[in-house]
Amino acid sequence: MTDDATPLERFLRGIIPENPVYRQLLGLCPTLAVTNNMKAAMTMSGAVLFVLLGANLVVSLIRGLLKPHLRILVFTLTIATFVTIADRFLAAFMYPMSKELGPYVPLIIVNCIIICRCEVCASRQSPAVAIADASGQSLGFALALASIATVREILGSGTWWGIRILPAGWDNWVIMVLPAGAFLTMGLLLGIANWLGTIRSETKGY
Amino acid sequence: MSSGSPIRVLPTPPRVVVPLRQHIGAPPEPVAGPKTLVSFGQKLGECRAFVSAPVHSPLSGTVERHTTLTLPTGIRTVAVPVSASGDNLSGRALLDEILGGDWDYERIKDVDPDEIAARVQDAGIVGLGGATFPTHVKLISAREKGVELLIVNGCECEPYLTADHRMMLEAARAVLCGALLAARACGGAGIAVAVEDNKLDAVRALEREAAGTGIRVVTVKTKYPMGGERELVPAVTGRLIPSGGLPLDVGVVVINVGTAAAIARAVLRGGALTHRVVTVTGAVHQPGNLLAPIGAACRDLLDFCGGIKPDAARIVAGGPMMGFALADLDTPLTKGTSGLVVLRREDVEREAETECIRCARCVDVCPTGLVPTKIALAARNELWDRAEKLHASDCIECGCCAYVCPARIPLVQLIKVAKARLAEIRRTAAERP
Amino acid sequence: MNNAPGKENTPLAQAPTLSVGPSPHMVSRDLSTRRMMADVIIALLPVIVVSFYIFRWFAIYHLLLAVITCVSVEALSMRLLRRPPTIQDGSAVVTGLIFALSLPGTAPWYVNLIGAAAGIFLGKVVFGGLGQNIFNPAMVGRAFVMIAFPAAMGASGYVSQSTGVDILTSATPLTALKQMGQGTSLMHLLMGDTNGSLGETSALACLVGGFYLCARGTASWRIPAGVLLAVTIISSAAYLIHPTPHWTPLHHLSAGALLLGAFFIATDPVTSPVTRKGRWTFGIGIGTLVMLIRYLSGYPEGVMFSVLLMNSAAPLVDRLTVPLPLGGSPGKRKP
Amino acid sequence: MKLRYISEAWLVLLLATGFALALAAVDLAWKTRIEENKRRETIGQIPHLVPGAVRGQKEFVGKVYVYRAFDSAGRQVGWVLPAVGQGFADRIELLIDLDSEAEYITGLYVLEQKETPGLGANIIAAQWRKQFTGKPATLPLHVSQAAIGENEIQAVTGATISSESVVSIVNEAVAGFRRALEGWER
Amino acid sequence: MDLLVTLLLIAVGAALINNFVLHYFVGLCPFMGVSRRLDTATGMGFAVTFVISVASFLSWTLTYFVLRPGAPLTTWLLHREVDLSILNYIVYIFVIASSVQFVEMYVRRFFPNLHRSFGVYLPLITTNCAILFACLEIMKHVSGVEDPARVWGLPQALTLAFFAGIGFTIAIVIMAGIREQLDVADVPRALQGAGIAFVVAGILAMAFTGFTGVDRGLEKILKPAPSRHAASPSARIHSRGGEQ
Repeated sequence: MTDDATPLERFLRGIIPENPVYRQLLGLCPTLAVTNNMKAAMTMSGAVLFVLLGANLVVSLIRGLLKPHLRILVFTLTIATFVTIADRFLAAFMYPMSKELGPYVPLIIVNCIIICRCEVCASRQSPAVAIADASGQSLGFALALASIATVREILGSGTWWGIRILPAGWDNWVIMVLPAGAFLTMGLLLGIANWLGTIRSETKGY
Repeated sequence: MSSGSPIRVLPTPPRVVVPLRQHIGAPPEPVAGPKTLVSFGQKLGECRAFVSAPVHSPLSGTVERHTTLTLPTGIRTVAVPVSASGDNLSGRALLDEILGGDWDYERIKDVDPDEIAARVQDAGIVGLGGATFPTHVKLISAREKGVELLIVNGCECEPYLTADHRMMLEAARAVLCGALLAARACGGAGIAVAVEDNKLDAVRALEREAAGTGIRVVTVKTKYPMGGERELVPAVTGRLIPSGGLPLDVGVVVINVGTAAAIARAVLRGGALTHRVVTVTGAVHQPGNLLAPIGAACRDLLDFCGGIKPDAARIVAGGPMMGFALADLDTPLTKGTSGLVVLRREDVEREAETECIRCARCVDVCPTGLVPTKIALAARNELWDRAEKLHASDCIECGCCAYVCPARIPLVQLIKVAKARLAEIRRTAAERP
Repeated sequence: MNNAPGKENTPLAQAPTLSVGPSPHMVSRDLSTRRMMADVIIALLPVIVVSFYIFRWFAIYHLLLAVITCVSVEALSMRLLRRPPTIQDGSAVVTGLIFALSLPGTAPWYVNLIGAAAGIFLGKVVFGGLGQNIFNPAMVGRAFVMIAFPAAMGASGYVSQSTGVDILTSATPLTALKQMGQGTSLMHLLMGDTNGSLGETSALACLVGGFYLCARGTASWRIPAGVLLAVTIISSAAYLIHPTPHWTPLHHLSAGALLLGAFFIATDPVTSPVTRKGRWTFGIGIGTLVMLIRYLSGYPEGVMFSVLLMNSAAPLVDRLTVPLPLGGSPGKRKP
Repeated sequence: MKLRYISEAWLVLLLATGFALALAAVDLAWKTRIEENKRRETIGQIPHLVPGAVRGQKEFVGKVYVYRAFDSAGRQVGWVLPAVGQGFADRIELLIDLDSEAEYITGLYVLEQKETPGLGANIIAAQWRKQFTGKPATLPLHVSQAAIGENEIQAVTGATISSESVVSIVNEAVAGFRRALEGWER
Repeated sequence: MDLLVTLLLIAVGAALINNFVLHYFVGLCPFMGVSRRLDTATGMGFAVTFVISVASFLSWTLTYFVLRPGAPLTTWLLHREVDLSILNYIVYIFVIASSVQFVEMYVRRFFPNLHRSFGVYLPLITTNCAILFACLEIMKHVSGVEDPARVWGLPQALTLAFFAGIGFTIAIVIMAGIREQLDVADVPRALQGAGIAFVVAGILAMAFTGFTGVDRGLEKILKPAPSRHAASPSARIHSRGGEQ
């Protein structure tokens, strides 16, 4: 967690080593709620990318002027504004998707990833670093969502990104598109991630 | 197995090793140095503290160099070896001296109550049921607090043991005499002798002797651990002993039949506690109940009973549920040893421990109403506050839970660990102002 | 133990096979985990026999497939986790049997396979194996496939006894009641000549096995007693308010998976509370939830959900019903 | 003191102003589009649902909220009745189309549902919804296995409850609307 | 009576059927983070219930009177119908932040014991999405609903919020009980902590599926059966005349 990391390092760090979902367990509501198909998951990732970029950039730009006790207030204001813009954009241009995502787009306001990045990184770093950080974290978030959505969409609907990939005889696992399937998939993928992590650290260690 | 065999006297062994610390409380100091001659009933250890008891020589002989040894209970103590020499009572004479002969109820009226406790202390009497708590302390605090009832505990503390049973059959009068004396020392409490309903012959014997004394003989259900105070007092009186409390808290004092007989002997004949009745049973050739000197090697007792059978695998001092396994056959008999149980290989062989499947058999059998499996799990994971919430400290360590456990989990050991740890935590908390 | 110096220290060798161990030095021999599992299997025999009789090859095929799947998934997972094998305790077999008996005969093979695997893996292995699981593995498996394959889990047919080969398509008694208001005669419910999951149709078989289990002490009688008590009270109250002659409280007691659940599923010791009061609470809770689901929810039957819900509450129930030690109020401890 | 507050708050105020402007701009730019999206979903469905209709118009009949469907000549060709009710899993929102006399159901559209995918969710299938077309609005409909009667609807396979939910929502809404219509016109 | 039934249905729906945590995945952070011990979980549950009720009251008031298209207060002030709903999210998040502040102050002042038991969780709640989600659910039923008969009043909003809080409490308390038991279980290492908690939540979600349709069943029992289609054919023809 050194603060003198280059933008590139920041970017890369967000993808795997500090993956917001698997490593930091942040932003769980959308991770579970919108991952029953890839399209929704990727739209959500896009929205998060937009909000995180915007918030990180604004916070980073004004970081020198920020009084500590007003910090959270400013963060919240900024995030809420960007979320509103994202929400309206979806409603205007991707109406069915906006309906599908429903309240989970406004819930980005309280998504811990964004507050956390503003607090940990953007309020201390230059805009370039902040943007790299935001992109890295968003990409990590997107990858996490994609992994869960892939499992859930394939098993639950027999498709991936709407394209049928399992044979027609496949009986969809309805549970996978329901909340229970989301929790179970998340739990097991988290287990696999931890397991891979330990294997990696073991091989590194010796 | 041994309830039908009358009490036999162990012939005076050539040598005894008398541990000084055989009871709960402060250890006595040795008073007979090496090479001194001691006579039967002479003090080997004297105590300064109140909660303590002196130790006496069970035979006449020469004191050898003191040693230290660790008793099966884990207590480490100085022991005084005595080699027998000179005249020692044996056989019938010894039995008569200790249990037999005439016990005159009339003489009790003349005894000063304060005198009783003093004699009891001087005779080194401790709870012979196995708890080994100095009896005089019990009597004195009972008198201070005032008790209504003295219960003579005629329930064997463990399965297989028959020493108390034989005692009640063969020395009923001595037992009742001791009970009357103890009740007098407590300030005139009523007396009930509690006997399990599988010992009706003992009930008859006691009732015969009790005629005209006002002593009640109460039969209770035969169910381990009825010999424990916490079970016995409610069974006899219907009063529950509060958690962490003593029978005294409900106006009751409990003494063992052996203790009662020892009191009678100490007060009426001036004899010290030097012998006790021990059940030797299990895989020995002639199981029986022996009157044996305290300090005699277990080997002597086993040899007297015809030696152990070839399939013997473990010898337990005490009973099979709570007793301690002997690592050494020369371990001396102590005041608290009520039996030697020789277990066969198939008795002690254990299957491997498996996971708890929460079948709750331990909960069903726990006489104290605890949840042993959860305490054990808490102890295993060192979650002491959880063990505390589960009332681990109330466990009486009867072993019922481990006996029934289908997963063969050493529940008692784990709970003992929790108890010890909780006591420690409480102590440190008390020390910190 | 004896570390006294000198000649007191007799070597152990003199006493040929002296072994030292902690107390108690004896254990009750008539019980072990394996024996308990064997008891469950014995108790299930009447149910299994009836299911063979009524569902013929469907029953044989499902029972075999589920047991094989459960055992192999457990064996495989334990190897993957590098833990000692646990097949020999027999619990996977019991899970497989109960899971299969809770399936409708017409369920496709993959439903059985996935459910059995999910039950053992999600219901048991991830918690660390036997004794550690919170939820009844068989019910986890069944709930998984019930939600995943709702269409396949509707019991849609069974083999008629009279003809032996034809598949009779008919609704289960509870579905018929819920959707069409039709009753089923008590005799059918008792003997099991109705449609339903493999093991649930015959109330009589469940009772016989259940009584054996309770008499052996392998299952705590308090749990089924609590379930049946709650169901009786609630269904009687409802019956008094709104009498339905074709569906009496007795029907409620003997239809569906209630008896199978009360005696074989709810009594799974691992996932039920250990305290006496807790077991009553657990049983009554299951009975109440079953009636709630039967009367109100979209599902015709609710034993599986009720068992899972009460499983989840079992740790709480246990915690809230810690018995006071004999004669004790916890606050009154002597210093 | 007050001055200090202002000096500390100027940034917040500035930001707030900036954000407010941005939001105002967003609102101005996309509002009509969003409204159009929403409209298209309900009222915009009318031409597809009611044969011959080209536009719809919001209307209150008594207290019942309904759309009137008009054809290109401006004549009313039907009613579109929004209805909502409890399904198996969650709320089901429907649009029920009636002929202009509110005598027959001319169509059914599922606006929103969260029924079990692959089972109850099949209520959105056109195949199933088509059954409602031509059913009388004067009689309560029933779900049956075979759908023989004039007022019977065959259940979606394996999803009797969802089917029943739809039917009961339809029944209740239609009955309510017809009552309201009667009172309204007198 | 009808209102009471509606409220009952909302309550059952929010607490059991569409449990916030197990069905909507909101409030997951505290559900995962503060469910290790039973007493803290209970404290968190009650704190959330409290705040969610206060925040919903405020947000309903603001939405109903100020923000929604055609809101009475705004119309009265500006003399025309204005749609301020673009400000919804910003308003809600500030409402939540200030209700947390307000609740904290109030509880500290008047119920010091209560404050000791769950005061520490209050600041954490600001970012609890369950609260915002409740506001958004209420918004869905207030703002932009075309049929005035279906616009939620305060009772509906408060019932939803309070019982959503109760549902959250139920879920987190059950979870805490389970996790206390899992403390002594031999969970595979990779799954320890959050992994197993998710699996448990998944099975809980499966179990809660059993409540599906309970609201419908209740409705059937409590609401009188839909009255039969009253209008007779003659009345219909009659009514048709005036229509064209």
